[in-house]
Amino acid sequence: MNNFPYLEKREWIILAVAALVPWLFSFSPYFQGLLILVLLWVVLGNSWNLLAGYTGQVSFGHAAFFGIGAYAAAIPYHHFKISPWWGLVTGGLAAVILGYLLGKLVFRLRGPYFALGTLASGEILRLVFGEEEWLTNGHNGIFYMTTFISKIPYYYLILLIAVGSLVAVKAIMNSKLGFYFLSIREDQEAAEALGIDTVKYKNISLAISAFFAGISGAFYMIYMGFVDPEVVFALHSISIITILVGIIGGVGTIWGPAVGALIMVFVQELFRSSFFGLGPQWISQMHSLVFGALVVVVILYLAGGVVGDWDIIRKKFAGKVLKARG
Amino acid sequence: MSILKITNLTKNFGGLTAVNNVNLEVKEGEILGLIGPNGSGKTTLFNLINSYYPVSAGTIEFNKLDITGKTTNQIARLGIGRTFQVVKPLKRLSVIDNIMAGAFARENTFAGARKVATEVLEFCYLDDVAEMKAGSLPIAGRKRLEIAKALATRPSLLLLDETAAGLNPTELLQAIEIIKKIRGDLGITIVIVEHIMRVIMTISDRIHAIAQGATIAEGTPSEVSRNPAVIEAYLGSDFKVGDHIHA
Amino acid sequence: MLKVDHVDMGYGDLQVLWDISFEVIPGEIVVLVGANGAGKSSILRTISNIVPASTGSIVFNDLELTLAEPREIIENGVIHVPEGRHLFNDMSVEENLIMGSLSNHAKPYRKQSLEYCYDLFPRLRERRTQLAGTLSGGEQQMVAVARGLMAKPKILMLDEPSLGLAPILVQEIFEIARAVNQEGITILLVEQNVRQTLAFCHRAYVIENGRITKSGTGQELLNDEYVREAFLGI
Amino acid sequence: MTLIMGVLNIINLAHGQILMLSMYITWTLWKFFGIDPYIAIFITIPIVFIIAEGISKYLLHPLLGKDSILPENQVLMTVGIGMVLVELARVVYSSDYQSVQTTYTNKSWYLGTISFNAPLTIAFVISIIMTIGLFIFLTRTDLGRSVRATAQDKSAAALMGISTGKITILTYGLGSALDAAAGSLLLPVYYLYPDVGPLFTVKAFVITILGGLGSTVGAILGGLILGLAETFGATYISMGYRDAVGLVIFLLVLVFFPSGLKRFTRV
Repeated sequence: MNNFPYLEKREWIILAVAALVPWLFSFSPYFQGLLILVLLWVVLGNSWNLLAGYTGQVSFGHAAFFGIGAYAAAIPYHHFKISPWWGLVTGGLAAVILGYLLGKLVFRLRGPYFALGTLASGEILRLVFGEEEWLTNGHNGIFYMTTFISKIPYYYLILLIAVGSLVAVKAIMNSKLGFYFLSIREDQEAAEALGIDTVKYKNISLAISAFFAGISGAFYMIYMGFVDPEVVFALHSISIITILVGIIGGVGTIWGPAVGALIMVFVQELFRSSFFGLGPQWISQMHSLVFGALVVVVILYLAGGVVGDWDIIRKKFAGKVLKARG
Repeated sequence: MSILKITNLTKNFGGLTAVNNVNLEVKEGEILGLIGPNGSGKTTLFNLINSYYPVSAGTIEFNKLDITGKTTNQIARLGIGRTFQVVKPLKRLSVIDNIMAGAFARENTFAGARKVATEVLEFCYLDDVAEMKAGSLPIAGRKRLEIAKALATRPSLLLLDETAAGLNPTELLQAIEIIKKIRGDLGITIVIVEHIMRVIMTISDRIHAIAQGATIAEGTPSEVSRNPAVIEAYLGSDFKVGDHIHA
Repeated sequence: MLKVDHVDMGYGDLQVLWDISFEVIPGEIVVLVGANGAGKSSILRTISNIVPASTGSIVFNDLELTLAEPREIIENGVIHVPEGRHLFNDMSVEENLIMGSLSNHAKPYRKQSLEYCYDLFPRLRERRTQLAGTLSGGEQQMVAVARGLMAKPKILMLDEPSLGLAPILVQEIFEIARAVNQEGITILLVEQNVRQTLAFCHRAYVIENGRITKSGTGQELLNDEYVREAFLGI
Repeated sequence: MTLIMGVLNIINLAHGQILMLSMYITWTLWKFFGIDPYIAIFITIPIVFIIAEGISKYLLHPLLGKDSILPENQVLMTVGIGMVLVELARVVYSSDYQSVQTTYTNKSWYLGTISFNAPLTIAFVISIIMTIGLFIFLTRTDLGRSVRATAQDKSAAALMGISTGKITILTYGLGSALDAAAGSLLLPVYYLYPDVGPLFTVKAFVITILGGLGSTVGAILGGLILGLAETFGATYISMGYRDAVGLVIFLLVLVFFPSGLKRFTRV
């Protein structure tokens, strides 16, 4: 483990490229939109990865925090016309509070049962937010006229959040907190014997994780100008995809979620656009199918994800190149 | 002065009494050997001391403080370290990171924990495998790592559960040396469970023997090994089964 | 009948058994004694090929066990009663016994074997419908032994049947082992209860740290100073 | 479901998707070959059984020995499998709603003044028969006993000469085959579309946890309780909370009574 909690040179370069990219593609709001989507998934993936990848608590209900963040931005606006931009603060806080309450319940469960417990919690919230119309406007959702027409401000905002989450995770993982999270993941009993209050630190991990998921939810509201419980609390398109992003990229690695997010959006768009219009039309239906298949393959052959098992991948390719050369 | 005092300790699992009214006192600075045949409740006793299992009856005092009912992590932070019979390395972490995870019990900074870990690493002869993943250590290394992790929490009392099992003769000597150093150089009191009799008889100041969860003898190694109750517990009672079949 | 020849075995990088060689002759009771963790159970696990031997051979009546499927080993009458009983706790006593007779070799005799076991352990007949998990320790051990007998063993390997039992029950279990042996079933027993087992076995081997350090008849070892030392460290 | 979770100790998040798959198979048989859904059971079950055996053998079982950071690897795998199944269905059958119209779809019969929907009644009767069949299989045959033995103590089962690997793979197939039967039975009543699965996955979880893992009789009781609770929830709270009731019960049982109703039913 590196004892320098700040960004390395390589990471500064990536950041610089990321900062320039929207100008390079200023002609294409579509492409900018994709990049924003990637970064949104980076934040969610990071959030999930801290709790699941580093602390070993596999959440199947991350949409709960995403959704509560989105609604923390939307509800004050809906009722009192308070700007949703405050959601960037309140969204994170609301998610932390929700995390604290849920933690009391689901941390009694271990392993797969924890996964099921979080899944059920997320689903219950989705139903509640759909039903309680007086508060949430139910399934009609809440609209908001977005502040900027250009996508560039949103891009920088989400870039900032994504980098913030990356730096935060990196700093945490090089501190006492990080060591404690990893100890809990590896062996809760051993961790207890080392003087680690596993309940307390699991809650801290959940709180930080929820915080970033909540902020990303609030960002979603500001950027899209619309929330609907079926979208922001979605089991499949939020909770599950978050997990898959983490798995493909590499569970328990700093850059895993970022790489996973990139791959996920890339694959989906590649197929959705029928290879940017070059392929046959029918292929556009297969974007999720291909992604699902990718997940199956990764779990089967690359348990550490693309980042975690990078060495294996590199060796395989190197081997092939050598063979090709004879 | 006694550092650990166990009074009338009992543990029931359903109908089974695993620990039955045990009284035990550990003096500061001594090495106390805890012996008993397989399944006699030694590990259960450890698990009660560090609150892995809730106590059914009785009290445990550490440095005059009643620790019965405290949580495992509280007890660890009070200064009772322990190792596990089935070692529990943090597998995907490097050896030094394993030890650091323990060191953070008393240190808050990365540098501080690193320093403690480096010292412990040398103390337990693990410095040449510091960057190795704990899961890929050979058994002797894993047993030493188990001690190292516990030492890093800077305990004043160390509970060692079968740290010598599965070691070859050379490794065994090294393990004995480390245990002696822990008491000699660091002044840490030790309670040790061990099945290899030669180890425990040479290393302990006093021996406490239990069978079927209850105390059967206590005293110096030579006293205990001559005790008829101990001999019966270890070698079984005298020949009673039917008639002789050799004749 | 059973010949273990220069067997080494390990779990991953941890070598547990070193150069183990011994033999069991038909009709014998042979005991492997040794302290906890010495590798006695591992020897039995290697014989039933639950863990593979890394080198050496184990031959039972011409069958090379290190190359045989666990199922094949059972079909040939090599039956292992594990340490800690390992009953199917949510099944009745009778179902547990039936589970012992799954092999083609034992299945046709299922009814007969059941009767035989119930005669041997009348207490189990009374509790045939009770869930195994609710029995007392001694009764559970009886079920474990009976389940082994249901497989029509030629050689029955018992792993620490006395574990955690009160002395009176230990004696009962040993009596039964002897009765079974007198019916012509060879017995390979793993025990740390040295005195009692040495007294009633034919031959014994002392296991220390994964190696055989001593062998002889029960009587010889019973009077041996070395054995006392190994167990008490005097 | 209860079978898979009890024996394999994995959470099968593809359960609803396999149900969806079997509904499509049944639907195809009805649409193109004119086979009645209830008769199609006999074709659907073997097909799904074979598919599930394949999934289990080549996708789930290999994960057992693998070292991975997350122990929930198999669960995550079922998520991936479920996703592939849904998308395959979408590609092949499109997202449109399908349904089967049989002569008896809207038939009802009366007991006094209470009306009973005919297809549901048939489904109920067949499920009861199948559950009894399963019960007999598990308690009276060697193979069934081996399945239970494997669930209770894998290492002891291996000592009995049971090939626990084969049994685990078989169990997944068996659980899925029952799932397939349910799919065929439900087809005359439910609309069919690729995303129908998760609804059933969730229900199956609730029932399984409620009944106690690995408990077949518990599952029936669990199903009854869920049905009643949902109806009461819908009547007394609001229609929209129908599904939430199940989930809340699920969470509470999971947290406070992890053994479910198994204590009372034994098998």
